[in-house]
Amino acid sequence: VKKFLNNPNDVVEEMLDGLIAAHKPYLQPIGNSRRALVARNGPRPGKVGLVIGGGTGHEPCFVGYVGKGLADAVAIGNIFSSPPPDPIAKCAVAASGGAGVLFVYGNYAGDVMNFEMAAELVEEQGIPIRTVLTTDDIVSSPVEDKEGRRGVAGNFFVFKVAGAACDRGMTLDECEAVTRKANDRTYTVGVALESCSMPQTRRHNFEIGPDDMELGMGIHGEPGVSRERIRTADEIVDTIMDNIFKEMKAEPGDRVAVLVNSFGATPLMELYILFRRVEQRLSAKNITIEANWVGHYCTSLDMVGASISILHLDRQLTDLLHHPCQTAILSINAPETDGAARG
Amino acid sequence: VKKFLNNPNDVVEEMLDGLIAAHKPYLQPIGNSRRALVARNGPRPGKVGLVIGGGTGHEPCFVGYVGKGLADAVAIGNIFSSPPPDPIAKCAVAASGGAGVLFVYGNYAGDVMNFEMAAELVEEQGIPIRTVLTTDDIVSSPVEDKEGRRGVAGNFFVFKVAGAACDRGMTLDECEAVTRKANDRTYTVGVALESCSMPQTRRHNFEIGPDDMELGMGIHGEPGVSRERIRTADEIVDTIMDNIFKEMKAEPGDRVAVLVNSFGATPLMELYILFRRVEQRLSAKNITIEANWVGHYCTSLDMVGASISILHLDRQLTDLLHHPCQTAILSINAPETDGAARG
Amino acid sequence: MSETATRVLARMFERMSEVIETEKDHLSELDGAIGDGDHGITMSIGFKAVNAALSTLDLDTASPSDVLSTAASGFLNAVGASTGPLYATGFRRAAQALADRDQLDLAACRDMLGAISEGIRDRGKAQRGDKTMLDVWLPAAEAATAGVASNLSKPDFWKAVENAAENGAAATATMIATKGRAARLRERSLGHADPGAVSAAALIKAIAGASCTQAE
Amino acid sequence: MSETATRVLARMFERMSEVIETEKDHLSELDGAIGDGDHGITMSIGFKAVNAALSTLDLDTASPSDVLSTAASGFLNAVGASTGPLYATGFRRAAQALADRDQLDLAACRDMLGAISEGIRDRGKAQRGDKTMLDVWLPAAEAATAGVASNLSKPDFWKAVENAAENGAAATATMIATKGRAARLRERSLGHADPGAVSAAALIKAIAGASCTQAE
Ligand SMILES: Nc1ncnc2c1ncn2[C@@H]1O[C@H](COP(=O)(O)OP(=O)(O)O)[C@@H](O)[C@H]1O
Ligand SMILES: Nc1ncnc2c1ncn2[C@@H]1O[C@H](COP(=O)(O)OP(=O)(O)O)[C@@H](O)[C@H]1O
Ligand SMILES: [Mg+2]
Ligand SMILES: [Mg+2]
Ligand SMILES: [Mg+2]
Ligand SMILES: [Mg+2]
Repeated sequence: VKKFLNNPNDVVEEMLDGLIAAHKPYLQPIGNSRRALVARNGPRPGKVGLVIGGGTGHEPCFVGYVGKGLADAVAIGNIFSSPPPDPIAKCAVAASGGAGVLFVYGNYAGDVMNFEMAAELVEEQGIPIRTVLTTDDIVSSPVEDKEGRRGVAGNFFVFKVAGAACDRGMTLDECEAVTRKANDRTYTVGVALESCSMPQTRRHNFEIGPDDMELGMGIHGEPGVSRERIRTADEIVDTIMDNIFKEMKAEPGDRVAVLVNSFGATPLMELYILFRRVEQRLSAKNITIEANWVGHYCTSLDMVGASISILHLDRQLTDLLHHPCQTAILSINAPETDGAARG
Repeated sequence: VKKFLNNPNDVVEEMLDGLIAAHKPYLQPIGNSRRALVARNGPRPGKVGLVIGGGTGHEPCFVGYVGKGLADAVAIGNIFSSPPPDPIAKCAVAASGGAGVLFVYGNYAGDVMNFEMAAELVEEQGIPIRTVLTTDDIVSSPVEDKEGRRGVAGNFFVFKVAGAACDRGMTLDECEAVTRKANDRTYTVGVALESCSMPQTRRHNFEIGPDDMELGMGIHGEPGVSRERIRTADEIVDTIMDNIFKEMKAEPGDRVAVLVNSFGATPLMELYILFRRVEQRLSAKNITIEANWVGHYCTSLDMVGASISILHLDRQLTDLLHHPCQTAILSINAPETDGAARG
Repeated sequence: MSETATRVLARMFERMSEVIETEKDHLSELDGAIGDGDHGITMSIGFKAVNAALSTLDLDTASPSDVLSTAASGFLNAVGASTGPLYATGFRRAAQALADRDQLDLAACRDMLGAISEGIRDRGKAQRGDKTMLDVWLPAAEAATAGVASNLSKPDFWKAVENAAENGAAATATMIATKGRAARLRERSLGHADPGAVSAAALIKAIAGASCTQAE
Repeated sequence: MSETATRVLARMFERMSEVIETEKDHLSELDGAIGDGDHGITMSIGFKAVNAALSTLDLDTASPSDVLSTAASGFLNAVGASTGPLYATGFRRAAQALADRDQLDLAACRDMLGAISEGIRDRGKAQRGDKTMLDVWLPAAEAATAGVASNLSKPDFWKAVENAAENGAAATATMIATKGRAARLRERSLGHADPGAVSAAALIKAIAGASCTQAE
């Protein structure tokens, strides 16, 4: 697998050079740590701070979601690796406005251990920390073990709601509660056609046969839940939506937000074909799409594949979804922007 | 090559289903033609209309650039094929506000013939048409044959400037002149690591050897200008920037806009590594980056590769670059937005 | 009773579509080497659309000219691309050339081939040797003119036209493209036959076939 | 003169880094099959960082405990991931266990192995049979305890510890993962050895090697 690379061991540092330069209007390093970035217009006194983070290789996750109205700081790990406690703790301190700090990140053993260690360090400094683990990958564990599920692209919705709640000046308790609700009502299923390859190995992490696809694929190139024969786009979406409908208790007239996300190498043309069917399936149930995003929002290096995430809205979530935000990747109802770079 | 597809022959129609549904807030079909879309807040009396268009397979080009402050209408062809005259003519009529219509599209034999036939049809109806062909691919022809060059991802800047000029209420003459200037000052070079594959064939259009890359790659999967051994990211950017510096007469203190664009399958991580070096090369010459975009802006299906475009700004171009716009893909200084979908 | 010229032309377009279906993958492959890989797909969509449009014509009342102008719009509206304007202009010019004619004799065929090639030339502003479909249509039209002048029999006439077309297509492999996408490849286009030229030769073969099997 | 315990431990970490470099690709491949393919890379970054941190220590004045706690922070800050907190906690616990000790006799080694495995267990909350590195560290620590109790010679002691580690690593192939990324694969993780267990066995081999070649 060919890639644009210099020394593969420098890939994260070099990416951060480029990214920090490109997104200067939105974020800046905390002190001299490039693994902990803070929003330029994020933290402010009295506001709950929102800290997100995780490994790299998911761009624009997580850095793309840092800015006014969204996350206040992001901790950045190596490729597919949780950041260590130190940058997470730096983020928490930088994000703190005296009203506590909310951690939102995907439910992975590594992230949990590192964020917990960071939380211990920061709480010793008198900053209260709450944590919401994202667990939107509904095929990664049966419903009885909902808390054991992975967090994948549906992160996007959970971050958005959390960021809006914090920006509205809600209390730490309220922020935690509504973020937890957003996570509970977010449903994602992913499908990979080809696995990704790490810059260091430039080989596929594992092989998916020429006529096969991997259902329930994780966003770290880890194998999915089942290997199946590849089917048509409509059949794939039907499988995904059937899985989602099994859990989402949506009534006719309900509203949802939709994210059709590329895992990296799948182009927009195919995402639109998937979205077409998602829209058909929802409207057949008389469910309205309040807002949608189609593109590259949470990737796995150069993986070929896509995921579909649905956020089942209620009045409060709808309201928070439309709350203004302005980051390198996401700009919603942004009242004033600087007009410069967006990535 | 595996893809999310139903019947490959329906791929454009199905994509349009998805795309029109996803981007409802920004655009709508003209009459019952889905190959001619008009911006919801675009055309208005007294304003020069801006019509863009081309083949599909370049998503988010060209539909992503239709909306308030940018293009008024877009004509959509088959994959890598110019649209026929009929939808182009429909776009021109829909975009017309009585002040004339500007066509801006890439310099390809097919597009030229179809847009010219459309222009003839529409001029018969008393709508004056001016045309600016984009020719930013500087390696596609020597400088003596500048007009013979292809238009590639640098389209992005030319569209942006043209859309702003039209939205400012400039005359058809003025709009044409400044758009031409933007094109003259836009420089793009692309590099492909792997060729793309059509939905109908699902084979690479041609093979690039395992240790090779294609310099000067076109955005239709057509071969580039030379086959070379693959080099490091920095060396590749250096080759590209050296080519650009040869033509761009920038002085220390000048300002530019930068676009680092994925051809489809190359992920953001690698684009940031490329951007890092672009920024280094520019700042070594004391050239300031006024604004930058890093992502998927003009693709070639699932091609692995990237292009770098530089717009050499002057006062007028800087001003027009920052003029507000609001489309499915690009939102700059947008004063009011509807908060719904962006793609 | 002799088959009407209108029906011969309609059958001709059917044959053209058939031969394109057969050659489709090969044409896309040729276009992949020096173009954007869609030529077979574009031609296939185009000629299917032509036949769809023709199927709505009443062949009992339509003139030969009607067939050609219907084909022109059908092709153009379905494909755009480079080939759309080129063939649409060619077929439209042929419709004009056959206006008032209801016989498809060899002189009419000569005029039709001449009109198509002129239409393509005028629209695309290419010349012989530019490595395009014109390197097939021009020599084919010339062979038709020569064939009528020297009173060739129908089979010999078409043999000469087909030969000229095939030689023209083969010759494109030795040319450096100066028009169309392949022009940017410069010397790298050498050694590859031009896809538009190869499809043109196939179309001419289909035209010859349809005309030769004309019931008289 | 006998090599100080501090120097033995520093050399032990050098050896650990070496063995990880050798096994790096293999470990990533194992992780590719049931995890995210980065285990070799993570361990390599981690142990290089440990040795970089240790190179700033003055080994003449540092205690064995200092070596272990320096290794803990160096590892953690460089990698994060799952292994960062696990090994950092293990090494930190070992640093506590070796506080006030300046001899690395077999009892000290037993305590070190025991502390590492308890640290990993406490941090990761996994149990034996969960198909993790713990399936190597726990039996290795037990073998060390048994070895000291039955007064094994140094070579026999380390042979027993290494064997326990290797058997533990091999046994993970027959387990269904319930912790870490592989847990989501459920039955599909069967037949694949756990990468963290395989690297743990390699690390224990390096520890044994460093300890056995200790000059006395
Ligand atoms: N100006 C022109 N005049 C005549 N033929 C041309 C011209 N430009 C291109 N062609 C023909 O068109 C063919 C390519 O057709 P096609 O692949 O269908 O269109 P596109 O280039 O738009 O993808 C070329 O092989 C060449 O024969
Ligand atoms: N809770 C846990 N307790 C003990 N070991 C664990 C636990 N979770 C994961 N591991 C170990 O970590 C290894 C994976 O390490 P690595 O690939 O470096 O981290 P990551 O899973 O973050 O990519 C697994 O093979 C397993 O042995
Ligand atoms: Mg990992
Ligand atoms: Mg084409
Ligand atoms: Mg073509
Ligand atoms: Mg791993």
